Amino acid sequence: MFKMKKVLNDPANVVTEMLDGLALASDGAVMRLPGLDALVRSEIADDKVALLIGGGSGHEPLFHGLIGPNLADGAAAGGVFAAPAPDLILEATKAVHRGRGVLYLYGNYAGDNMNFDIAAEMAEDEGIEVRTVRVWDDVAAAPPDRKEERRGIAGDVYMIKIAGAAAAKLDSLAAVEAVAVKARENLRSLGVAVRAGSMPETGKLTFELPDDEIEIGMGAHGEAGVSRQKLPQADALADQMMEVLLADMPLKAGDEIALLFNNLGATTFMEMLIVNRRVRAILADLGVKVHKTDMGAFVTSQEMAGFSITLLKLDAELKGYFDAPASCFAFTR
Amino acid sequence: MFKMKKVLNDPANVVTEMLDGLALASDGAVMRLPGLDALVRSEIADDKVALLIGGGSGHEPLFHGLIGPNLADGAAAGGVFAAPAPDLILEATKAVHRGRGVLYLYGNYAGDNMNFDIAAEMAEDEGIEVRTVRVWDDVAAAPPDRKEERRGIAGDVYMIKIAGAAAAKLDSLAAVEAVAVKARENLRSLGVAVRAGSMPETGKLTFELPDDEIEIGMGAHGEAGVSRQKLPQADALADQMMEVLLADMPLKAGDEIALLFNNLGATTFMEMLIVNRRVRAILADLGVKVHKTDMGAFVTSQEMAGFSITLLKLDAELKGYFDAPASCFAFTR
Amino acid sequence: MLAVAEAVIAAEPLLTDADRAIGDGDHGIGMRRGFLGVQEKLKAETPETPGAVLKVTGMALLSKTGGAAGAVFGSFFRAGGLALGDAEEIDAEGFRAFLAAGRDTVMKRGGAAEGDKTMLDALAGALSACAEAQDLRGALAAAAEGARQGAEATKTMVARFGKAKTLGERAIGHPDPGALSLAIMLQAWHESADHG
Amino acid sequence: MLAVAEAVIAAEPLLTDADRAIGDGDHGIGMRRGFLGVQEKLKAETPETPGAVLKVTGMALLSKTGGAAGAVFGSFFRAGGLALGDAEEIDAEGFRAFLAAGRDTVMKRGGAAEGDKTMLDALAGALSACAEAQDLRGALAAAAEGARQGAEATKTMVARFGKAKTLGERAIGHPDPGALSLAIMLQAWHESADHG
Ligand SMILES: Nc1ncnc2c1ncn2[C@@H]1O[C@H](COP(=O)(O)OP(=O)(O)O)[C@@H](O)[C@H]1O
Ligand SMILES: Nc1ncnc2c1ncn2[C@@H]1O[C@H](COP(=O)(O)OP(=O)(O)O)[C@@H](O)[C@H]1O
Ligand SMILES: [Mg+2]
Ligand SMILES: [Mg+2]
Ligand SMILES: [Mg+2]
Ligand SMILES: [Mg+2]
Repeated sequence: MFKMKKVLNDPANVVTEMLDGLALASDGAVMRLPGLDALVRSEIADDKVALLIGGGSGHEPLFHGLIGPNLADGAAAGGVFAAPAPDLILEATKAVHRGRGVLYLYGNYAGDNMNFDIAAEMAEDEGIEVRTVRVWDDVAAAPPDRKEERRGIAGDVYMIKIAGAAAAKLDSLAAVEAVAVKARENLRSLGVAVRAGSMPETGKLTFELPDDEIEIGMGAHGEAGVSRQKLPQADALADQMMEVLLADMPLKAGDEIALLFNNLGATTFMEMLIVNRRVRAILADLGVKVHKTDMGAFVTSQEMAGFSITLLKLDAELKGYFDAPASCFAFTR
Repeated sequence: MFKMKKVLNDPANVVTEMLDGLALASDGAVMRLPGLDALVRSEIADDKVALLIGGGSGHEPLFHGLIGPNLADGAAAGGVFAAPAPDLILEATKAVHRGRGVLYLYGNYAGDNMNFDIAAEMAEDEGIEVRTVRVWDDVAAAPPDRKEERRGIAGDVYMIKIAGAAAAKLDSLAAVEAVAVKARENLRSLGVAVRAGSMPETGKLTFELPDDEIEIGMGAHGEAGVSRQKLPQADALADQMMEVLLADMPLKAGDEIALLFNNLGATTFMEMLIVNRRVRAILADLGVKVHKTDMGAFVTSQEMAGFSITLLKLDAELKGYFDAPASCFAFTR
Repeated sequence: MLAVAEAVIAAEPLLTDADRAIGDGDHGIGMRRGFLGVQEKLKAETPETPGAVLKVTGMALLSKTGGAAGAVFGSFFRAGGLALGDAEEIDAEGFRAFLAAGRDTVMKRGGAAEGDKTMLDALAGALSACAEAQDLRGALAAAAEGARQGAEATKTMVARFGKAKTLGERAIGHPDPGALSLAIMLQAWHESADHG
Repeated sequence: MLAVAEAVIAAEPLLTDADRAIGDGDHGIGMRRGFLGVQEKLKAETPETPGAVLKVTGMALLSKTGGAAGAVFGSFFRAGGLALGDAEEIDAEGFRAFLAAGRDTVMKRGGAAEGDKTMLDALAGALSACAEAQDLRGALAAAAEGARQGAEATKTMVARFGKAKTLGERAIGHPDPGALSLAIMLQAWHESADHG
């Protein structure tokens, strides 16, 4: 039986050890809640609206690598690919709360929804106001009229960037929530899977994909996408992906976007750059302006090969939050 | 015969298309020299000492992704894993030269050395002063008394960061060269190979490594390292790697370093973070202070799995250049 | 309950493989983590009444499992245990009340219903199979068999919740991992009641 | 020279595999790119003298091949061609002068010497084998055979330059890819001179 070769200690401790390594890599900016699989900023301003994110581990640098100024205040880390438990989320909630309420921002998966909802009820019982924004940017997961059934994928990064900047600036939880909801309405992603990643605990691959096929729209955990097909050329793939994205969120001349290429793990920059060349030709034809391009491994699925394209339509308000300086393990702006 | 699945167009055009995609992703900061496989900054200050880097392609985001303010002024890109040709380097030299001379900074490989040397002679013939600093940070490649036989690996990133900041600040080529040489003296790296990457043109793996073995010190192109062994636990591997590094550059209490974990391609953040946990314990025991930790895919070898640890010992002068703000495709500081 | 924990922990590879086929391959790992927590808690706390045992089980699952399964099975046992109040024993009636209360809570929490290819299908099979049972042993035997059939029936279903949702027709032929888990739990409970 | 280009281009997989064994697996790709450039340049420019043909070949290799091979073979042909001046024909003497001048330049450029497991070993084999030849045909035949043996002999050597350097003992048993390339070039030149 195939077992992925990986540099680990006891597979049962991967999450805890990884969080220790992450806190150390922050050189003081972030700390682990003692004994718990949660990270929080070492200094959180008084009176600020708090932003708490979280989800299953194994997608590093998401979520726990996105904590910092103008980003998240804390993150609750579940087991690999498993939503964090409610009591952990509750402890993280208490640790980041500064009297102005806490926004929960996370990917829209059954497990995360249920666990964060239970935690929110527990937090309300303790007098902490909580609001929730679920990220659902993956256009492959459901048709436009059932957006709330879509998964959260790479768009998490832009959502955290914008909600984090809003939470640092605005004084009310409702106002921060409104900004996040607006960002979500202007956000679309579509991914493509090339090779499977593996579960660190078992070394087993998370899905099967023939040696000469890819799957457009496959989720980060191997959830089925919109089309499995023979490996196409990069330009043809770019055309296909952009067609699906633009059908879901039409763009017109003069629109301005941020463009994110997210590497699921083992895809090369070379491949994504070659795809970017075509994507930019398509956008240029439409007269769409690209305000900023981000490319890298932000939301991974272990050593899975594949990538996604995310489009975020910007207006003046969103652009302000998008451009706000920020620094965390995953990136600096 | 195994062929790596990759999203490309015509494999013969990978470098050119990749550079186009990179220039586009810079949103105006960087441009391609018309018809040539070289990128340069769109705006280079008059009278500045120029920094030109380069080497084989396929290691993205190195080199061509490290062009920007306080970084390189331009980069000449060879074919995949092949040094750029002299006439290309010469054209890039002319494009970045602003009257104060050009520093060539690149990894110490036979091919790069010969091609850049030929270009330097051609440039001198045209009246452009050139100095050369070759990066040789890989302690696995030769013993300490034959440092000039060592390869340049992830340390390229720190060298470019420091030389780039020095070239933006100092007025003489010799002074910039001296800073780069000083940085090189304080720089050591050691890598470990876990799985092979592939040549984009052929899809063939660059080396063979049994399913349960790793190789400490293997080069980014599969060059042999210091020890091939069964997959150890993360902590044992960290101990072994740090022992080799610290034997080569002893550190004592009070020393301050920058610490770089470079992903060769398909290694997960989870693995590197778990290794970091142990590395920090070792450094803490020694009383060594970590000024900054960087972790990510900076010098890759396509989808090769493996990573390296780089230590850069800082003094006040180097720290100033190290901390200078910078932005490029690969990172922002 | 300790026997149930043993059985679920032992079934880890089977559950993980089922989740690999139509989910993300972590179901066995999560259930194992959760029931190791249950074992620890029950050994430390030794609750007195059946309701209390089930409640402690639910709390441990909720806090240790994570994922959809943690919320689902945690809520299930916790709410089901609460429904038993502080009765000293469970009879057939009590057992049915436990299953029904658990089902209602899971449905409320996750929004799924029978036929959506979740553990609720095994639960529905269990509930209807034990409707006529007179005593606990009979109810357990019937429920275990009903859950098995309910889990089997999920093979023919298209998932509407959880990570298998977008698989659509492709999920057909594969059983739901959570439904398998429930069937294993009830089977282990039934066997330990028969033998102990 | 066009025949040489054909032969090297056709040998791409063989050269790449040799480089995969002890280098980075790109030698065939680079040589192919370089000699495609040579073909193009020679068709466009049609230089008149043998020296000019070799010089153009060197320039094309230098600018198109990249890698160590581009600098090495580019310098080799360019310097070797220069050594022929504007002679109308090459004789055995001229051929030896070409090889010797190329060798000197490569040694100066890269710092390697005979025995370091590079193309210089094939070159040394070629030079000593054709030392006594009286005419170009004889010199080419002897040099081709000498280069083949020289390349063969690199199997027993430990590399001191290029990417195979750190392989140490492990490189033993594998021929040097650049040495193979030179042998293929001289063999093709010899055959085309015999048949054309
Ligand atoms: N909304 C829901 N209602 C009831 N059961 C659910 C729901 N969502 C998921 N489940 C159950 O949880 C199981 C998946 O558990 P697990 O793999 O541990 O979590 P995850 O889906 O987060 O990886 C499914 O097989 C299904 O039985
Ligand atoms: N210093 C040198 N002197 C002579 N030949 C050399 C030298 N370094 C490398 N070579 C030749 O170049 C060949 C490798 O070429 P190639 O694979 O194209 O370049 P790279 O090593 O840059 O990948 C070697 O097999 C060797 O024959
Ligand atoms: Mg999961
Ligand atoms: Mg090479
Ligand atoms: Mg699962
Ligand atoms: Mg090579």
